[in-house]
Amino acid sequence: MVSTNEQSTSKNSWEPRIVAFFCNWCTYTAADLAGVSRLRYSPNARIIRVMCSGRIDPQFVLDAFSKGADGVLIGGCHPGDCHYIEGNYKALRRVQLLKRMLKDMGIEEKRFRLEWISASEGERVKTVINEMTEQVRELGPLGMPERFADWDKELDILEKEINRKGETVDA
Amino acid sequence: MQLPIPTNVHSDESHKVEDIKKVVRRIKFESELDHNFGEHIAEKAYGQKLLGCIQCGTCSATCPLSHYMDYTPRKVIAMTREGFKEEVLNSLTIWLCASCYSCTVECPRQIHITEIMYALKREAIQHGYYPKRLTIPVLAREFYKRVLKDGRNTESWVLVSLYLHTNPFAMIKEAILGIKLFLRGRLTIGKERIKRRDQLHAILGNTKGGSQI
Amino acid sequence: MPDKPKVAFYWCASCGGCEESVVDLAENILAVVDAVDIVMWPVAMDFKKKDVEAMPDGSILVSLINGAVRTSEQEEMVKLLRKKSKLVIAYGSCAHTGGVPGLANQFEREEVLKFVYEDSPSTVNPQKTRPEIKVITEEGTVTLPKFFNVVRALDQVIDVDYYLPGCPPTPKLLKQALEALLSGKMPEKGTVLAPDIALCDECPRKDTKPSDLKYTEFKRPHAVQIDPNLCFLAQGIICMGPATRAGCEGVCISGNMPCTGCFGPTSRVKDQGAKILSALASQVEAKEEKEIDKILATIPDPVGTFYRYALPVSLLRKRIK
Amino acid sequence: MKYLYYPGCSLRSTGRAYDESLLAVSKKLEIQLEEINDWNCCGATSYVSIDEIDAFSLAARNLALAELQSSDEEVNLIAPCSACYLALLKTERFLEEVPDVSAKINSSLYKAGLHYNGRVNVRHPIDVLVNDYGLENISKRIETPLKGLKIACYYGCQSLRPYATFDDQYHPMTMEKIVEAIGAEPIDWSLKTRCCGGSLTGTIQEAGLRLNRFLLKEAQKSGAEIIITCCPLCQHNLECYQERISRFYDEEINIPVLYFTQLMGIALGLSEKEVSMHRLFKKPSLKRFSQKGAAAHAW
Amino acid sequence: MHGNGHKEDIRIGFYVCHCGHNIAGSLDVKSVAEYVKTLPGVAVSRDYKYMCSDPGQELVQKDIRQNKLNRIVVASCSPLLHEHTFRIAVEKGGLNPFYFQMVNIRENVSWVHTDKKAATEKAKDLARAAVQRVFSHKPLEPKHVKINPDVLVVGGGISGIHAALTLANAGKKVYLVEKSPTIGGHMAMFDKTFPTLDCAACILTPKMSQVKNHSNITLWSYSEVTKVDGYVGNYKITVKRKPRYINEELCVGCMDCIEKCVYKEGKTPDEFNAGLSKRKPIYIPFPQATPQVVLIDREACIEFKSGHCKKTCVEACDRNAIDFKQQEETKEIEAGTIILATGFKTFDADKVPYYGYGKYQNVYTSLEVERLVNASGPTSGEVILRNGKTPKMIGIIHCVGSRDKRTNRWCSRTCCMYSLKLAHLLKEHTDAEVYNFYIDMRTPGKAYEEFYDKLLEENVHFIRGRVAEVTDCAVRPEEEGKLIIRAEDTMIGIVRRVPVDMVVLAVGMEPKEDAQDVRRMFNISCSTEGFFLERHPKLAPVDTFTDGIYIAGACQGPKDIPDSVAQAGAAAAQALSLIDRGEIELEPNTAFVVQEECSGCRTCLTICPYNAISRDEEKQKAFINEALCKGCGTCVAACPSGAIKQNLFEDEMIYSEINGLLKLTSTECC
Repeated sequence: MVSTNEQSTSKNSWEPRIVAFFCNWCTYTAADLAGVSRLRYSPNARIIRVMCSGRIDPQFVLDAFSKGADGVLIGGCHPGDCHYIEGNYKALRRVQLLKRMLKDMGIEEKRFRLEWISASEGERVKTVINEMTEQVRELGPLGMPERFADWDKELDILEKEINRKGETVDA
Repeated sequence: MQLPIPTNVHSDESHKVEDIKKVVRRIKFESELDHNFGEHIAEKAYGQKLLGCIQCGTCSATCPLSHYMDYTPRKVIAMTREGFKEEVLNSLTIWLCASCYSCTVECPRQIHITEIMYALKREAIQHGYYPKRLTIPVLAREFYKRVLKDGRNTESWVLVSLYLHTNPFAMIKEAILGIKLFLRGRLTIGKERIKRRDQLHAILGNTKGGSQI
Repeated sequence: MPDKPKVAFYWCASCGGCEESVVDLAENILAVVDAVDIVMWPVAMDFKKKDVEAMPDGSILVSLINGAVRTSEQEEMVKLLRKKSKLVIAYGSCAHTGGVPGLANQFEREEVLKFVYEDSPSTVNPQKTRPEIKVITEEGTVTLPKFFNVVRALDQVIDVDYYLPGCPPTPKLLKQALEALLSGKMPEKGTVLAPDIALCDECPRKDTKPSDLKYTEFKRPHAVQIDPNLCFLAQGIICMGPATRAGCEGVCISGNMPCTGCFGPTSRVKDQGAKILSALASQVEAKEEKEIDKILATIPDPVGTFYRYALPVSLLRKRIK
Repeated sequence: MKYLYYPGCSLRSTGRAYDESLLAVSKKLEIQLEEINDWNCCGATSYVSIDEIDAFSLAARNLALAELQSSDEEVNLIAPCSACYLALLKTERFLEEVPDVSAKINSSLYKAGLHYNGRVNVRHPIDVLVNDYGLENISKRIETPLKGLKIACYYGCQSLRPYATFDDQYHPMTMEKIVEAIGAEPIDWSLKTRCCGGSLTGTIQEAGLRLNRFLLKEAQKSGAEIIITCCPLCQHNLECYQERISRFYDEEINIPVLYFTQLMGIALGLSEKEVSMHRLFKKPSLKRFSQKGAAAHAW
Repeated sequence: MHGNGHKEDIRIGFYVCHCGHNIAGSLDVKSVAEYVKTLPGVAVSRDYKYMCSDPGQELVQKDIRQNKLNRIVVASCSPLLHEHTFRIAVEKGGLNPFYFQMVNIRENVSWVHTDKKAATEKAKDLARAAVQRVFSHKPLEPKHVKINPDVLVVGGGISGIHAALTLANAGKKVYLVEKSPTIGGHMAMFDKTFPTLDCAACILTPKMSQVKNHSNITLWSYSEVTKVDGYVGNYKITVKRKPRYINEELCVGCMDCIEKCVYKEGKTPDEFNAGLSKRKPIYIPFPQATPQVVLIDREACIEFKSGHCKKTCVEACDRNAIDFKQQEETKEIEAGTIILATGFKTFDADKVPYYGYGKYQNVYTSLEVERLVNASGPTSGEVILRNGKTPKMIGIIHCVGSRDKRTNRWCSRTCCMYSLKLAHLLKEHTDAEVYNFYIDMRTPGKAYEEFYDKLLEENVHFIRGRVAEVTDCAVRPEEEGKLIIRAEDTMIGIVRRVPVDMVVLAVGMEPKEDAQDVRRMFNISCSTEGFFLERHPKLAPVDTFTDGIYIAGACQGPKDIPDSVAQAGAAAAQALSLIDRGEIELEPNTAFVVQEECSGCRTCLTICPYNAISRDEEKQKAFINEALCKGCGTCVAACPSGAIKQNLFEDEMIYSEINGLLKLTSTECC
């Protein structure tokens, strides 16, 4: 369950890691447009393409956080514009409830964001990613994997104590 | 109708007439330009849009004072962008801007031209370019000093020092108007002052702008 | 009784209901008692830790452990039993997914202790006395186990072979498990010993759920007159059935109460709460953010509702500070 | 209705009539104006020409003082002078939108033991009268309808540009609506937001006078009997140089220039003295209305 | 680092593309390739100059055979661009094409980041995610659907007409639906066309009558599409046919009824004449209108307003074509492909009050002037102003509602040329002095610059400067009674005031009012300006993101007639190529229910937007009809027990992507 990062992240070299789920038809296309337009934005978001924002399972969001994401961004078509009629509304409903739940679990609101970005809004991709990177940077690392490891330290104390006792006896 | 010759315009105009008669070599070498000037001003005036000027001339055409300017506002933008720092900061244009904001709201590229003019004025003061006897900057300066001292502007005092510094003779002409205003209670002799001038002095002069005048 | 396989029962952070369920095997318990040699059962028999310690490693066929792990003593005991047992079965919701005690993962240890010893309405403790971990008296030193900050399911502390879900597991499932065990026909390691399909499959009200259900409001069971024959969700009452493993045979439903999710999710689901959230929210009848929020606001406690039994094994495990 | 009031320097000298008439009208309409204690100059246009942060800080001190003086969640601050209105409004904007400027202003304020939270809402009196008080309510209180009086409304620059919040930048109509509400007749003319030259009348007079001449001529041509304005500098320029313009250009220019509040006051039944008509160079001829006004007054 | 022992023997080939300097210039492709080589399951990892080139594709195929690769990952551009290319390459190499995953390190990385180190890191993360993802890829068969050969063309302007004729001539059945009572669009209103100055009607009307008479074209004018269902190859379209109150079959367009209408004079502004003249309640838009059928304007007709008209029109019609009881009709048609040619609207000059349109009567829009100079127009081609005079000085203001961030920021592309044309025509008609006020003169077309030359030689004035204001405030005696145009002559650097008798506003082109509704209905996108968005600005200019729907003409962006016609031809060709192929391959990204895992909770039934999920009442489980499923995956995300899976987007694949992105190797997950 506990995972370690391949590259240890020291505090000062820390960079926010944002997992972005973009729908194929609007936001992913907008990200392509941002590319074609050579807009420059911060390299902290990693995009996962899904066909529709309606495909995004709240489990994906939680999984990303638990695996070390500092922020999760969902991008879908504007209301009324969904390529699949209403997938984005389903995403919106889930997100609204998930936001509440994340708040209850102590995760800052700004770490999780839903944005409607249409295929033509390359500029918006840039703005949103830049904005979110900065907001998350301000919040600092969420570091769930590190927290898990930290929490589990209380478990091994006993074992260590027993082992230590054994050692002294042996000695 | 023949217009009266402006009495108190800084008389650069006469030079110009001569300039035209003289054979003057006009050329600009790249090395004479300040290539950072455009971006520098764009940043100052919160107007990255300055760089997006398409030279359409709407600003000049809408400006109530462009007829008096040595360079039209459009030219000032072009020259700023291209680094004609000397010419821009020496120009009359920036001081003639009356801050009416017409150009700003009419500009199809939404360039904050008025703010750019302000930025250029400040730049001119900072670099010592401003024409020391031109009435407009002197008025600004006297106003600045008055407020720095008292916290409020007493119009009579500002005007008196303006004329003293520029054209004392004009004061005589204006005196009649002054008396009329005075009789109607519209000019005061006493100075308006605020109480907490200490606060004022804490607030002002934290940046170096004012120290240049 | 050297031939009989050895069996141990142990309880950790639990309510005792699981122990009760073993007794609920009724007459079948005699057969069990006959067939096995119980070497540890704190609730019913007087065996000591040292008795277990004295046994060779792996000499116990199976340990059935219920309850979540919350203290260092529990940790110590389950680790001991793990060492001595061939198989460990996490018995009941608390051992399986953390259970109701796992809801304490919404709070820090200090918050829990403060509430229990100082703030709870039934507490009178003006001196704010707290139990000491170590008390030295004339008779000797008395110690209390360490109270962990995090509540854990059993497999977050030791390796677990099988899971018997439920709060508590039904006698039927226990009987099936024991029979399989004794006959040596156990499935692949890590299996949850209940059907891998959601509860709706065996729900007596299955046919009463409409195919075009949309939610305009969620109601709480105590606040409404519940129709005893209609799907709970169709009545706007949150039922965890669609996101909960079957096997209980719908006992709560038969008692006219909605499923609260004690059997945990199916094997395909990582996070039970997230899944029911997704299913319910998808069907909310609103498109405007404000309208959606208004409907969702009728779920007063999403974490407590969706993770009633599974917070410690959820993807986030615990509320962060 | 209660508002904080920032008169500004001009209203204490050349624009005294504006100050006095606005206060009189407000009193009549039961709008309470509470002057900010120890307010200072807004910085106007001159300050920004010299030092931007100083200019903003000057204006920000007034905003901070306003906040100190009111516990309302939203502090409505009336600034009648166009230059003050813009300077305060612009400061508010920059504080909100330009983080590095905002940081500098805040640190200046801090040095003076002040702090600004962003609670102030800078308002123009026209905005307050039309949008808060309401034209209907104004009409109801009219005692001397100025029927048939033809008025050119002149807005000048800075009350609307560049941050017009209460009216259209190109074709403002709020002052016209007030004129209608007091029974008079606004004339349509296209120069109501054209610049009067501001302080150019004092610095480069030829330019300043020409601009004013254009405005005055056009207003006269459109049939206006009176020009009303909402800015002390505009009023000063349009009124005080008429004689000089007539002389320079050898043409007849003669039209009273009032503050809109003075005209409102008359319609509301205030006396000429109460709205400071005596401070004008050229009093409008309102005799034809006075009978009715007097009667109403006596009543 | 090893793990996956439980999986089949996975051998991944990884390729990172330089894309010339496009990728290699901004990130270290070599280090990406080297890094990926160390990942579990990766058998081959290479970098190559252009992966999409033939040698690049052959490299993959050779590796598949020689190195026994069974998964391929290519890191290059956007999958929206080349996923298909590489899938074919993989298939040619002998692998199922869906054992492939693409990593977008161009649009998502090299083109948007400047920090080379960070870009390289990001590329590695994305590559790792894909490498881990392909472990769970499965072989799939693409879905095939048949293409209905019938085509729907929406919009009967020059683009729609041309597309419809091209298709009909190729033997396809075409439905042409036009909103207004006649086809012809804006072009029918124009007098001459630039740069050749041939008469618009002369070249357009023959095409209009061809449409009417073509046996393969069904023309429905005065009709609107109200609903679109189905998918590529099988669209079902609902068309509303508005009542004309005239039986279209019976009317021969003799116009006797118009003559006999109780209104002796028209009272309603004539749309076709841009409001410069009035028409009667019963009317035909213009003499060559197609279909040549009159119609009654319900809003203006006395019979409809009061019910007490003498109905002289009915008496006049000897074919009994007038039918006051005609009702709106709803028609359903089926078509495999759709071409949208819905056109544009001109900028509303009221939005720029400083030019005085509506305030000064002699300020005209260019469209009005088109009618004014047209021999069939309201003044029979004589340029007479609203004040009854002939102008002696005319100012044409360019870029009205174009190149202005406050209105429309784009260049409308046609205004410079049509302004030149109007300048020529106005000068020809009136011999007036004509002033063009322009910002930049844009004449980039065949024989366009030559036309500009001609105008210069005709001594038309060109003042480079955007007009600030049109006013009637005179400051000089000669300005009295004129409209004064104020602009800076930027070439000279001086502000000028030009008094004129007539102002022409060269209004720009903008999206039609209902463009947003139309695009929603057809499920396509709009660009920021509101014009329909093409699939690729260069390589797929008439395709949209919805298969089988094409766009032509000014609905895609401002365009002149030659460009519109060219695009209409291209759209027709795209449709034809699909029709003649007969079928189309669809992404097999459909969802399916694992029967033994489904509890029959019905959550998915309520969610599917396509009604693709039904309940098998016998088994009491959900079942997805693959033919109806469009692959959005909403049901997958909602299934509370994880019993629904989506091909190509299985939970496991996404989880492994998340792991990969967050620098976790597959062994570390779960």
